[in-house]
Amino acid sequence: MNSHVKSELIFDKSRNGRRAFAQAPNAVKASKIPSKLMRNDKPRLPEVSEPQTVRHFTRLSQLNFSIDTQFYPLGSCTMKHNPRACNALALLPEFAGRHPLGPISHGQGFMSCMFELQEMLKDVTGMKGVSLTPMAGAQGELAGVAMIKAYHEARGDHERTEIICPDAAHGTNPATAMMCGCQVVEVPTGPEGDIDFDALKLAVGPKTAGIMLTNPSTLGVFERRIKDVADLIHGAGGLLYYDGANLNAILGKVRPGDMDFDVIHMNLHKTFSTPHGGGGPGSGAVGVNDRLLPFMPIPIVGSKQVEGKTLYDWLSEDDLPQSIGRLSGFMGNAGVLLRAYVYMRMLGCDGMKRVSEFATLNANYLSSKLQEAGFELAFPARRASHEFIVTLKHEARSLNLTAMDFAKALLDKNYHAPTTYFPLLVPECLLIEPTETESKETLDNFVTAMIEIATAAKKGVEFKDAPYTMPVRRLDDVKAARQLDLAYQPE
Amino acid sequence: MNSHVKSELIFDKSRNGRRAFAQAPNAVKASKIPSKLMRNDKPRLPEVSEPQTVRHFTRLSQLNFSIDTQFYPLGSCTMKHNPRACNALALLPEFAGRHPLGPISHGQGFMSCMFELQEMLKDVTGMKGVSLTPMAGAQGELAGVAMIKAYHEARGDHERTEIICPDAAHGTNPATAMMCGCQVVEVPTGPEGDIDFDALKLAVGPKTAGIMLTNPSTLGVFERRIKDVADLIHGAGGLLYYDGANLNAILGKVRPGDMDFDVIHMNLHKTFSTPHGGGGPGSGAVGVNDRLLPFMPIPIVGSKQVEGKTLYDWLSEDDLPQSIGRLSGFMGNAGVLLRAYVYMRMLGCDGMKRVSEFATLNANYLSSKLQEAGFELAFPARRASHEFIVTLKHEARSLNLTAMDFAKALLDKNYHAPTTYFPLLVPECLLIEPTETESKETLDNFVTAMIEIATAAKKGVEFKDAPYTMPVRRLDDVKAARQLDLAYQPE
Amino acid sequence: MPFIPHTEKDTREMLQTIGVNSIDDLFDEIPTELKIDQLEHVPGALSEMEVSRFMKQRAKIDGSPMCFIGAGAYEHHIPTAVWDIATRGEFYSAYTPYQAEASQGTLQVIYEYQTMITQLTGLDISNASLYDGASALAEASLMAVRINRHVKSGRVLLAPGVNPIYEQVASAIAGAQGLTFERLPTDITTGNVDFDLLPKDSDPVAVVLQQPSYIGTLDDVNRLTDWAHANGALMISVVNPISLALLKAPGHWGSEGADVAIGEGQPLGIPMSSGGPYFGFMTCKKKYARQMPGRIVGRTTDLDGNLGYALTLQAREQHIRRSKATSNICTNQGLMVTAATIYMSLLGYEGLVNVAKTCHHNTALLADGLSAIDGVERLFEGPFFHEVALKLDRPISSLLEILANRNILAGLDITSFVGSDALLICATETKTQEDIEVFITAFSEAMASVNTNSA
Amino acid sequence: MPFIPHTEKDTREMLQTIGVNSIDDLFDEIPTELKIDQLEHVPGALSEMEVSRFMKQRAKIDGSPMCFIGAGAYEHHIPTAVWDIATRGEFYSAYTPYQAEASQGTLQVIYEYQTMITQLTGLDISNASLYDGASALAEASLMAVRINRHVKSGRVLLAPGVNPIYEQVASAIAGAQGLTFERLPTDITTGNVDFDLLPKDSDPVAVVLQQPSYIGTLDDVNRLTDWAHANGALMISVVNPISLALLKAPGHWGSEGADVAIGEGQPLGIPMSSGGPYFGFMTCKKKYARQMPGRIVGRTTDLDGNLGYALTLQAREQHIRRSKATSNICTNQGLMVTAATIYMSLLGYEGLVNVAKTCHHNTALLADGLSAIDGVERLFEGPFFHEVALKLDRPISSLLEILANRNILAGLDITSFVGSDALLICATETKTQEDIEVFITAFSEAMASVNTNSA
Ligand SMILES: Cc1ncc(COP(=O)(O)O)c(C=O)c1O
Ligand SMILES: Cc1ncc(COP(=O)(O)O)c(C=O)c1O
Repeated sequence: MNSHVKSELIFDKSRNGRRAFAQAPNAVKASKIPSKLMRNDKPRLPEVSEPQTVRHFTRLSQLNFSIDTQFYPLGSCTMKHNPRACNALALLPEFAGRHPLGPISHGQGFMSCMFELQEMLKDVTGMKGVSLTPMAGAQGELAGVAMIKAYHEARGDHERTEIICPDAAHGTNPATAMMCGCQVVEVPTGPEGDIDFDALKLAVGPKTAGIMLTNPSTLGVFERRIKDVADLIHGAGGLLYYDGANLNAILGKVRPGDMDFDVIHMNLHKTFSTPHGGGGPGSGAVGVNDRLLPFMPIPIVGSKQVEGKTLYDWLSEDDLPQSIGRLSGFMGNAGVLLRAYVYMRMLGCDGMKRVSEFATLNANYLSSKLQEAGFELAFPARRASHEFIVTLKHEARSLNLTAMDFAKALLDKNYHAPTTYFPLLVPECLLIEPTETESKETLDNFVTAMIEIATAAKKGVEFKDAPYTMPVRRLDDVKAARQLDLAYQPE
Repeated sequence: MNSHVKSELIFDKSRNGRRAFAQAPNAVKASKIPSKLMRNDKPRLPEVSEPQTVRHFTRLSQLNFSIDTQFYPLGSCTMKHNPRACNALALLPEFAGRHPLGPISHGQGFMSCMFELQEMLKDVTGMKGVSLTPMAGAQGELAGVAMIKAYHEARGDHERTEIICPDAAHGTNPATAMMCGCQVVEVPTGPEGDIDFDALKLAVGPKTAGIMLTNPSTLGVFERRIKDVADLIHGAGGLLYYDGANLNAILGKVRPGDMDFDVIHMNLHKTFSTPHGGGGPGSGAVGVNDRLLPFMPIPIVGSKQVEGKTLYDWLSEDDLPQSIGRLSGFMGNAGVLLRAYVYMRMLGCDGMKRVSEFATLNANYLSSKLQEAGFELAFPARRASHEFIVTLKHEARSLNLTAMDFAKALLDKNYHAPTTYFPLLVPECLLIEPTETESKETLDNFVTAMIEIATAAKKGVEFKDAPYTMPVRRLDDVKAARQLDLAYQPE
Repeated sequence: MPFIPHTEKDTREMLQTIGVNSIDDLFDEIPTELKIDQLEHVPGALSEMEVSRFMKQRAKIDGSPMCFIGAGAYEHHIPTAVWDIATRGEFYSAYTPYQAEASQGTLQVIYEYQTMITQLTGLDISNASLYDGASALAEASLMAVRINRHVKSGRVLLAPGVNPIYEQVASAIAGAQGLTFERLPTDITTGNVDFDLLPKDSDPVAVVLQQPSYIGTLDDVNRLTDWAHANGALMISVVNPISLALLKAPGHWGSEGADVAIGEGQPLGIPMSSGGPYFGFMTCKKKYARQMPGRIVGRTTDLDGNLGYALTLQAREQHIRRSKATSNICTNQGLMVTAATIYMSLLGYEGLVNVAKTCHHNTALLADGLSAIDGVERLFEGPFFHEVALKLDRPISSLLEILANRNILAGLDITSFVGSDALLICATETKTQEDIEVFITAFSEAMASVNTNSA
Repeated sequence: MPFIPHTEKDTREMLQTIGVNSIDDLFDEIPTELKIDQLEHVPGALSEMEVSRFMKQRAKIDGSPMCFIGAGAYEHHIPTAVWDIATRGEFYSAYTPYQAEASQGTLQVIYEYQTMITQLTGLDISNASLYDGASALAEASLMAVRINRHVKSGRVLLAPGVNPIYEQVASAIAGAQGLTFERLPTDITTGNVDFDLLPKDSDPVAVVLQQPSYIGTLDDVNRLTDWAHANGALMISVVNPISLALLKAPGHWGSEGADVAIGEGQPLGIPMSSGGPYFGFMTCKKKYARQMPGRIVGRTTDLDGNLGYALTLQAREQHIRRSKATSNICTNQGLMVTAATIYMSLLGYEGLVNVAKTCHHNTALLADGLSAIDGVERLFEGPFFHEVALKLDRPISSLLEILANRNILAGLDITSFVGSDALLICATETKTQEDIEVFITAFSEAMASVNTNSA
C-alpha cells in the first residue's frame, strides 16, 4: 500500500442507484407482506459497483500487518503460520454447503472428522471427553466453569461459588467466573513466576469451586509445583481448570490431564493454527476428565456400530441429561474445527511434539539473545516456555521509553509489536511469543531491531510520536472513547 | 507494504536442508535410472519453509500496482475489472483437473463451453468461423497472417508476400508479418488520424498479401474510410486483417466482419476481461470469413447430433486438411477461454453493447476534461473511441517534462501511468484507456492529479527523479541492459 | 517438520546460544514424571496431497443435496469476491487489532460493518460481533439486566416465535446469573403472541421478539414493543438481516423502537458449513453503549489530525475490567464480519431487496405448491417471509428420509416444538422455479408412499 | 450493468461535459450502415449465481476420472498456497510490468523464476516465459537460425522421441521462415536415436532431443549433443522440469552442454485444465542472450543505488524492433510463471527429487504390474522416467473405452505415432499403491473382455 494515500470509506464511493448488478437476482413482483410490517425507510448501505468494492477491500487489506506478511510475536496469541490447505479443505463445496440441520445421512463425512478430532484432542490433553462446541477460548472457559459448578451442584455442594485466579490470569478467566455467577479470589505470583503457594493455601476453602490456571502461565514459565497445587485444590474439594491458550508450549510433551486438571479449554485458533482472522473466529473446544463427563456441553458427535459399519450421530440432551446445555445455535464454529482437524492430520503425532519443542526453542533463543543485548527479562532465572517477558521498567524510567513507545517503534521496523502491558503485574512489559514457525534469521533480525531502538533511545531519539511509516500516526485513544464515533453518518 | 523495507530474494532465505515438508512425498528408494543419465550437481533452488514462502510472495505481491488496487489506464491494454467468478468457475475441480488428452466422453462439459464460445465470438465479430487455439494476441496475428498466406498459396498466388501496416500499428503486427515470412510495407497516418489513403493506394499492388489494421486504430480514432480501404485492398487481391486488441471500443456496435475484414484475432484478455496476470496468459482467438474457413488452426470444437443428442468433438487435420496446423500443444489457453466464456455469459447480449458504450463514454469524458484542463489531445478534432492520446510535446519542450516524467509522477499519485511513447508517431504521448469499469469519480480524481502535476511543473517542480513513493526510485534501464544480471548467482 | 523452518544447523546454533545440549533440556523445569513419550491416538502425519485427497473423499460422503431447510441457517448466493478478499492473508492471518496503526484495514472494515448493521437495524451503534445469533441472545439478556438494574425479577419473556435453540443457549449462558426465560402465550391460529393473554405485573427485565419467527410467522412488532416498554422491560429484537431489506427495522418498532437488536449474521455472505463459523450481530440505542459486550471500533484522529480507527470503550472489556467486564468475550468472529461487510457492499440496499423478495416469492411458490397436496396445509395463517410451517398428516420422519434418499433435504421437523406433525420449509433465492417444481413433485410422491398418521 | 459503476446521473453529467446528447452520439464517426442493433447469438445475461450453477453442472458432466495419461501434461500435487497467492489481485490483475517502479512484485518474481529455471536446466539465462512447450520449440528453432546464421539449410533434426505435436506446432509456426523438421533414425528396440544411422553432411541448423522422450524413453544425451556440435548444429533440449531433479541438466549434456533448453512448465504447479494456460520455458547460454525471444527481467539499481528489477534487452522485442524483432511474442504466460516460482520455492530441490522419485517408482510399479498381464509388454527396452509405452495385442480404443466407462483414463493411444498398437501410461506421485492396483486389476479385466487383434 502507499501509506500516504487517504483511505476513503466505502460510503464515500456510494452513489444513488449504483450497484454490483451481477450479485443479486432481478426484482420480482412485490411481496405479500402487510405494509405495516414493512420498512419504509431506506437503510444507507453503500451503493457501489463490483470493481469499486474489490478495490476498496483489497486496498484496506494492505493496511494490515499479518502473519502472512510480518513477524507477529504477540505473546499469548500464538501467531503461527496458518497453512492454506486447512482453509481450502474446510471450504470444499460439500462441507461449505452443508446445512447444520441436515440429516446425519448427509453428514457422515463431516461428523467422522469431528469424531476423530474429539479423539485426538482427548489424547493431546489427556482427557476423557471432549466437546467441540465452544466458539472461542472465553466460551470454552464458560463451559468449563459451568461444568465445575454443575458438578458441585449435582453433589449438593451448593456453597462452592469461588473461583481462584492467579493475578497473572488472562482477563477472560475472572470475567468468565463472574458470568458463571461465581466470585473471583485472586492469588498473587511469587518472585520467580510461580503461584504464591502460601497465599493459595489461604485462598482455598469450603467455598472453593475451583482454580483457573494455565501452565505454563501467562508469565511464560512453567508452574513447577503444579502437582502440589492440584493436591491442595482437590483436597479442598475444588476442581482444576486449565486455560489452554498456552497449549502450544507443551503439546505432545506434557498433558493437562496428567497434571491432574479436571477440565481444559483449547484455543484451536492458537495451538491448532486456525486463522485469527483479525479477531476471530476461534474455537474453544473443552476436554474433561471422568468427573465432568456427564456435564459436557452438547452437541457432541457419538459413534455406534450399525450393521458392521460405524455410524456417527449427535449426542443431545437425551444422551447427556446433566449437560450444561447448548452454547451455540448449532455445532460451534464447525468450519474452524475442520481447519484444526486438517492441521492436526498434517502434523501427525510427531509433528505435535515438534510444535512445542520448536516453539520453546525459539522463545528461549530469543530471550537469550535479548538478555545478551541488555534487555531485562521479567524472570531471568527461569526457563522460558513458548513465550517470555521483557520488562522495560528501566528504559521507561531512565529514557522515558515506555513499552507502548517501544511497540510503536517496532511497527516502523516492520515488526508487529509483542503484547504490551499484559500480564498486568509486570511493569512496562512486552510478552513475546515467537512460535515455532519462525526462522532463526527472523529472530536474529528482530533482535537487531530491538537493539537499534534501544540504542537510538539512548542517543536521545524519542519514540513518543512513533509510528511514522504506518497508514496513520499514533491514534488518539482518549478521544475515541470520549467523542464516540462508532458509525458513519451518511451526511 | 512498507516501501522502505528491503525486498530480499527468496534465495536469501534459503538454508541447506530447509523445506516445506508437507508439500512433497517422502523419499522412496533410489531410481533405476543409469547414473550416466542422472544429474550429479545440485540445482540451487531455494530451500525455504512454507511460512517463509507464503510471506515472501505475499509481500512481493504488495509491491505491484494492479486493477484490483489502482486505476490503471494503460492505453491499448484494456485494464478493466476482472470478475472473480470467472476465475473460480474456470478452476472448478473437474475443469482444472481435466487432462487435455482425456476422451471426449469425459469432456463434453468443457467442450460445450468451447463450442458456445466459438459461436458467441462469431456473432460478436461477424465472422463465419472461430478457432480458439492462439495463446495471445500476437499468436492470433500469426494465425491470421498464416491463413492469409495459405489462402493465396492455395490459389496459386505465390507472389503475395507483402503485408501493409500503418505506422501506428502495434509492434506485433510487423513482427508477425516477418515471422510469417512476409515483408512489411508501412503506410503513414494522415493528420486526423485516419490512414493516409493516397499513400495506401501507392502501397497496394500485386504483391499485397493483405493489410493489418485495427479499427479504431491505436491512435484512438475510428478509421472513417474503412469501407474504401477494404474495397481498395480487396480490389487488389489482398485480404484484410483486423487486430482485435481494440474490440472493446466497438463490442456489440459494429462488427469487423461487417466492415469487410477477412480475419480477426481477439484479445480475450482485454475485451473479455480475463486477467493479465502480470504479463499473461492471454488468448488470441481468431475469427475468419468464408474465404479463410478451410485454413483455420486446429483443434476446433465441432458438434454433431448422435442419437438425438449433441456430441462435441475435436476437429483435426482430417476435418480441415488445409489447416495452417497446430499452434499449441493442446487447445490453447483453455482455462483462459473458460474465463472469457463465463464473462460473456455474465454480460449477455446487452452487456456486450454496454461495454463499448461506457468505455467510449469514459474515454470521451476524460479527454474532454483533460482538454479543458489545458492538455493537448493528439487528435482534438476527432471523437475519442475507447482510448485517446494526450501529447506532452509542449510540456517536454517548455518545462522539460517528458511523457516519462509525467508517467512516473502519476505513480506517486497512486495512479498507474498510461501507455507512453506508443504509438511511436505521436511525440511524448500518453495513450489513455480508462475502460468502462471505472467510475466518474475515479476519472475526475485522475484529472485532478494530472492537473496537479502540470501545475507543479509550471511552478518549477522537477519530476526527473520521480517516483519517490514506490518501493524503488527510478530504475537505471541502461545499466540493466549493459551489465546483464538476469539470474541470481548463489555465490 | 511441515511448518518449521529450522535446519539442523540452526537448531544446533540456537541451543548453543541458550547454553543447553538438547531441546529436551528446555523442558527441564517440568517434572519428569509428567512427561509423555508419545501420543497414542494421533495418527502419523499426512502430506498436503494426502490430506487433500482424504478430505475430498470425506466431503463426497456428505454430497450436495438440494436444501430446503432454514431454521436459522440459510443458503444464499455468495459472491466469489467475498471470500477471495476475506481470505487474503492480511485479513485472514491478522490478530485482533490491538496495534491500531498496523491494523487499519481490519479496523476500518469493522467501522464500516458497524455502520451497515446499524443502518439495517435502524439502531444507533453496533459492536464488532458476537459468536453467533444464539449466544447473542444470552448477551443481550445480560445486557438488559445491566441496563434495567432496578428490575430484580431476572425474567426475560420470549415471544412464541423465538428460536427454541436460542432459548436453550441463553439459559445455558445467562442462567447462572439468575435469568429465567419464559414464553409469552401463543395464539394458535397465527403462531404469534396472544395479546389478550399477556401477563400482568410480570415485571420483566426484557421482552424478546423474533421477526420473522422461528416458525416463519410475522408478528405485530409495534404492539409488543410498546407493551414491553409500558411494562418497564427492555425490548430485544431478534432479526434476520436479509429480511430487514423488506421488514420494519427494530429501531422503528413501536413508538420508541426496540432497545437492542441481535441476530444471526450468517445470511450475509457466510457459508452454511455445518453451523459455523457464523457471527452474531448486536446493535442498540446509543445510551446503552457502555453496557454493550464485545469489541467496538471507533473513529478518531492521529497525531497529524488524520482520521483513523481504533478499538474503543475497552473499559467495558475483560482485559481491562476483568471480573467486572460486560462479558467475557475476547476473540469474536472478525473474519466473518469482514466477509459480511464485503457482501453488504456488493449487494447494496437494492440488491438485498431483490434477494429478499426473491426468497419470499420462492417460498410462497413452494408453500402454495405443497399446500395443494392432499394432507398438507399451512400450520398458521398470516404473512411470512421466507419460511413456512406446514401441517402434515403423515409421519414426517418417514417423508424426510424418503426425500433425503432422493437428495432433497425437505425441511426441518419441528413437531416437538409445535406439538403436532409439522415441517418448516424455506426456499431462498438460490432455488429456481424448476427446483421448486422438482421438490413439489418429489414431495407429493413421498406423501403418496407413506400412510397417514390415522391409518 | 454488472461491472459498470455509472449511475444515470453520472452518465448525464458526463454526456453534458462532452457536449453530446446520448451515448450513441459518441459513435457518430462510424458509418451508420455498419452499425448493428443486436447480437443474435449471444444469450441474455446470467447473474453470478446463475452462471455458477450452470458451470458446476457443466463441470459435473466431465467428472473427475482417475488419470494415467501423461504425454505432455501431468497431474501433480499443487500446494494450496501456490494459487492462493498467485491469484491475489496484485498479481492476477496487473499488466506486463511496463512501469517497473510500480511492478517490483511481478518483476522480482520473474527474476527469481529466471534464476530457478536456469538452475534446473544448468544454463545461464532464461526468459520470462513463452506460450507453451510446443511453441517454445518453434521459437528455439528460429533462434537457432539467428544464431547459426551461416547454416543455410534450414534443417532442424529431431530425435525420434520428440513429441509429434511439438513438431507440428514448430512446423506451423517456423515453417514460413523456411525451416524444415526432419526425424533422426530410430533404434526400434530402444525407441532412441540409432547412432549408427545418423546422417552425414546434413548441415543441420539445430538438433533437438527430448529427454525423457514422448514415448517415455531416456536417450544418450551426451552422445547426441556432441554429435550436434560436431556437425555445426545448435543443440536444443526439450526437457520436463520435474525430471531435472534427477536427470542430467541440459547445460551438462555432452562436453559443451546443450545451447538452448526449452520445455513445458506445466508440471511446476499448473493445473492440467484441458491443456492450458501453461507456459513454455526457455534457457540458453549467455552468449545467445540477444537472440532470445520474449521478455527478460534484469536486476539493476535505482537513483538511490538500491537494487531493483526491470524488463531489459527490450531492443530484441516487437514493440521496439518491430519487423526485426526476435519474435512477435508480447503477452506471455506471466501468472503461470508466478505460480511456478511459488511451486519451486515450496518444493525446493529435495522436494522435487522426492516428487520425481515417487513418479518414477509409481510408474515402475504400474509398468511391472501391467506387463504381467497376458498380451501386455513394454514396447521399448531401457530406462524410463515416469512414462512407459506398452505394446498390446488388443485394439486399444476398445480398452480405453471400457476403462473410461469405469472412470479410469488408462493412458494415451500412440498407435499412430509408433505404428503398432501402443499405449503410453504415466503414474505421477498423485497415485497411491491402491490406485495402481485398482488400475492393474481393471486393466486386466478389460483385456480379458476384448478379443486379441489376431482374433
Ligand atoms: C491466556 C488466555 N486465555 C484465554 C484467552 C481467551 O481466548 P479467546 O480470545 O479465544 O476467547 C486468551 C486469548 O487471548 C488467552 O491468551
Ligand atoms: C493493438 C495491439 N495489437 C496486438 C497486441 C498483442 O497482443 P498480445 O499481447 O496478446 O500478444 C496488443 C497488446 O498489447 C495490442 O495492444
